[in-house]
Amino acid sequence: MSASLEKGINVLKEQVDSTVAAFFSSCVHCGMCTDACLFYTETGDPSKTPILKAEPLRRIWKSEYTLSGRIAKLFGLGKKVDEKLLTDWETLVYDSCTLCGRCSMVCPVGNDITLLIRKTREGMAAAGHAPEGLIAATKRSVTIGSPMGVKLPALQAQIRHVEKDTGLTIPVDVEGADYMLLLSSMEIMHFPEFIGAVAKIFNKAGVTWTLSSEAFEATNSGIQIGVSDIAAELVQRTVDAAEKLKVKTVISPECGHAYMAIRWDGPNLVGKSFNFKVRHILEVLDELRQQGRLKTSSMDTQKLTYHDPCQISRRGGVINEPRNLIGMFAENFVEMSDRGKMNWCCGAGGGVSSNERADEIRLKVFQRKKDQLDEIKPDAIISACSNCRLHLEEGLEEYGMDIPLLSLTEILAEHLED
Amino acid sequence: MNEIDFLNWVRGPGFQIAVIIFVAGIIIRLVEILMLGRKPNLAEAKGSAMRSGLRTIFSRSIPEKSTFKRSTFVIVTGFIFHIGLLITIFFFTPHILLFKDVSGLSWPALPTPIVDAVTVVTIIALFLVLAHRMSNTVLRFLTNYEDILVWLVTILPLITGYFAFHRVGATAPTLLALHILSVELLLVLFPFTKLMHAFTIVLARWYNGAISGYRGVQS
Amino acid sequence: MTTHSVQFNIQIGDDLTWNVAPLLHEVKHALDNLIKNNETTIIDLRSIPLAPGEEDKILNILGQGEIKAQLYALGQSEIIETQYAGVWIVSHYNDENEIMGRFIEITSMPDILCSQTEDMIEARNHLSESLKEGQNIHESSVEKSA
Amino acid sequence: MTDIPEGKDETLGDVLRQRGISRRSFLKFCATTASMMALPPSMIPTIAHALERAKKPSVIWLSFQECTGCTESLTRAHSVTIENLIFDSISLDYHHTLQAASGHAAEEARMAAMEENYGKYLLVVDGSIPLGNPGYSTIAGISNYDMLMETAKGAAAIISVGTCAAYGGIPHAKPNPTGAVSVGEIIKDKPIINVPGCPPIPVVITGVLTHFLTFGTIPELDHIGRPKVFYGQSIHDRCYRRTFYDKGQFAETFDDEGARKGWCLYKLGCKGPTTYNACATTKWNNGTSFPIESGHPCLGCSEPEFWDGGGFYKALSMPTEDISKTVIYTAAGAVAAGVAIGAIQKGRKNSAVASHSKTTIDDLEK
Repeated sequence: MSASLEKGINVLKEQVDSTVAAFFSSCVHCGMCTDACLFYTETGDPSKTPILKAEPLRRIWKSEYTLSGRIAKLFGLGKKVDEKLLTDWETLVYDSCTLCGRCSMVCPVGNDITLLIRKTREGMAAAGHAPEGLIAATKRSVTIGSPMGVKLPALQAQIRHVEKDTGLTIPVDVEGADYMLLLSSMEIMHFPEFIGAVAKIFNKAGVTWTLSSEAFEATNSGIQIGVSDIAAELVQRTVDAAEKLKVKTVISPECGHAYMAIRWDGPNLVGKSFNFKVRHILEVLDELRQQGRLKTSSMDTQKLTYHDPCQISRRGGVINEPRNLIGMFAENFVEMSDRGKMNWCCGAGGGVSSNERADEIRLKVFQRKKDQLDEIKPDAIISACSNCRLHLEEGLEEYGMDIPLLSLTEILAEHLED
Repeated sequence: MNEIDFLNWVRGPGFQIAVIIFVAGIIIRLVEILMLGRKPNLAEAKGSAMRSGLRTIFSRSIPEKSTFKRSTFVIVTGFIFHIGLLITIFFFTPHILLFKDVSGLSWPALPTPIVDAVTVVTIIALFLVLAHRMSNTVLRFLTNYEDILVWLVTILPLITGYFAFHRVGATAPTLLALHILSVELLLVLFPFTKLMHAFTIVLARWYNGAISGYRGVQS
Repeated sequence: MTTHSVQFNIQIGDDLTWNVAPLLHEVKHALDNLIKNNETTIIDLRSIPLAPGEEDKILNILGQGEIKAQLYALGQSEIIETQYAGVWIVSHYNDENEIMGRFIEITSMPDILCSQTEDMIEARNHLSESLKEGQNIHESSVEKSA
Repeated sequence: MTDIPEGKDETLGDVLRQRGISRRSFLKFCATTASMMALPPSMIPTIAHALERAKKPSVIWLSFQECTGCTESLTRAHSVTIENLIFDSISLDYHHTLQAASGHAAEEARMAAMEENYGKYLLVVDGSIPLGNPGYSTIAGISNYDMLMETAKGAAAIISVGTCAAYGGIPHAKPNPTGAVSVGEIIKDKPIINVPGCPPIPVVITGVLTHFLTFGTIPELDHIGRPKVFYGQSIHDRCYRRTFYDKGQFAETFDDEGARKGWCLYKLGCKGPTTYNACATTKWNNGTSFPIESGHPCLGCSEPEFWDGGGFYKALSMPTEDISKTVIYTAAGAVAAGVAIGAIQKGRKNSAVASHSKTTIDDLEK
């Protein structure tokens, strides 16, 4: 059944639960979420108000799940969800929101606005109102196995390079390993050093790990576009591979929404709890650190700061781990003014980077990050999400700033004692 | 209908009707929300949803520093008028008598001059809130008729109460009756407008805190 | 210190005196006005909300001066000059000795003390009639003067 | 009293002088009258001047559904008082309770007075008029309604004495079995002065008559027909316990410390804040005290419907109905209704979930 308004409306109806109802019932139009959204702070456009982005879902909730809305509907009153609304809202929901979750942290009545927008995307996508770029990426994810079209041979080629560079073996399809590492296409294509860094660290720590040739892709376009059916299909691939290899823990790589997809949404998408654990690479590394299995030998004297990827810190719960790890090698670590759970998004998360239509605004709102960086003027920026990393690099270039971007895993590997 | 008839009506049937709509409306809406239910979270928890949910119910009242800096006016005026409403509604002797009559519970009142002063401050704060709403681009964009209506029915009991206490502008029974009527208007509209946040805020904050807390983040 | 035969209200306490001082100030201003412009002021004590005991307080403060006159007309009336010359307390009672009205008059002489023209005319007529008839002239000496 | 053979054109001044009342007494009377009517003392000479020349009016007093409390209030004093003087000076041509005549003679007196003073007499009414059934209250076989209509026709003005005549009073209280109404609800084409109170303060009744005599007009009235001079301010505004209200010091019971200290009686149901009358300043029993001064909350007897105000001991801020019961029943009903509505809505969601058609990559475009 192809996308249609009816289908979208039905999906929106499916999205409403007690949280949605409680959130919409509580909004007082105070505007504080607006001040918390970089798409407003950097554009000054009030239509970017986070809670308004969930308007299609709100109308469905109001007309279907409230007595007053139901009565209004009987009299032909109340606002309807129609093609025009969805067309008007498409750019708000997909181009002007990275699902960063900052609004959900400031809302005085406690609305998880991000959740509402995320659910709105489900209806938008089902109604055929998803952006071209995201549709294409999703199609590649399902058909090829990766949003960027990376196939196994490409990975194998990169593995060979890494093995050559590091002299270490990259285990693939090793049954019974403790850890199964997922990778994002971006890491495979742009930052293959990451694979080498993990290999080096795990080797030092004596960890058994593996990649899966059947499910190496960590990213999940289904989450970004907002189609749970597809997201579930993609998660299922990882679950199957993990079960097949009988690993204890699946590791999400340095990618924000990949972590969200497999760690927090995954079991709920496939409808059952995993019989393996899911951890972010930073959680695994911090655990090794706690166990004393990681030792650094050199210190970094540069002025370093850490950019919290939204889905990993605020929406994911990995906030202290990166700081613990950075403490192992950084002498001159400075925090940005808003950090941890209150960080500002780079501007490219939530599928925005896959959506060419949003290129302009994504670079415009980068101004927020730039201002934050101008305050502390770091020598280098550490992050733990390759999407953030790519966009930060692009943004810094756009604004004529020359600050290198570092992967936390990679820089940690560099400082490990030999 | 003379003014005492009017007063007797608002104290009697009028109040009863308002309370029925208020109580029924609030309960139906809360049951309506809760019965929609929520799927259990199948992901392995990193923190306690319960503890975080409970904490957020309270902690969300205190804005985090950078948020305070960004939304200072909204937060300060919001605090003033909410606390003002709390004091004027719950700590004025005649109101406590009303609650005692309905619930049997009673608590000490604040001295009348203090409540009087708080009323003025609250009214001023509400006017500032409206002025800000009208002048700020974001808020003007966000504002709909309901927002104005809710503002009006919130400030009316304060203004009528102030006039009734100071007995200016009309005869005392009329002023008192208008005050009670304005409260009844508030009660009647309560379940069907954003005023409902006074009750659903507990749910919303709980859910937000629980969702975050489950992932190990205190929201 | 109290004035005699004045009915006092029950003294409850003296923490309610929010009208006493302003009233005394008013008396002072009235006295100024009497001296400068020869204008009389009458203050009706009933028109001012006073707590039990406050009226007594006012009367006590004003005290009793040199003159105390009693009037018998429709019950008793009592006209007292307070210790402040020109400030008079005029109290009217009915014949059950219940207070009917009490005034502070700031004047050189309360009107009600003066003989009234109508009464004087009546008195003269009455006297001349008595003289004409010639009766009782010898028994009683002339008691009323014109 | 029914027999006034001559002197219809006499002035009040003449009457007083005939009775040997000195000019000084008259001045005293005027001073206390001014005070009573809350007029400034500077008005005393004006009052004296006007009263001296005032013509004796004819007054007809009709009593309908009443308890005679108003007449009692007026005639309570058994010695010569200034009020009595005023009453002696007017010609009370007909008063059911006070007149010596009875039966036909009484009715004849009424008819005679009406005829003689047509268009000039004052009609005083106490008691309400039953409209439910004319037989509920009759005098000499004439229903109250008919008698009122007949007598009102030639009246210069009507004074409704007491809350019954002014606003329906106790007989009008729910469920109003006799269909009692006030004079004002029946008579629309005559000036009506309401002197409510249960009973009204006697000096207020005489004050109104005095005003009529002094100025030849009816006094300025408030929006419910009461003379402003007496009913212009509320009990609360003139109450000596007001400071306690303002400070928030209340007697909680009739025998607690607050009650002994004379604190505000608001919590004990005082209706002073919404009651307009002169009790707090004029006081009762020739200025002795008034209810609040003797420790009892004001009942609000000079206001319409005071008996239906939810109980004399219920504070004004309390609802008059049993709200706690309302809340319990409503809550129980609402939970049931909420569950039913919630179930319907949950069903709507379940059917949306059931009709979910899986979205595949081929479905992303229209």
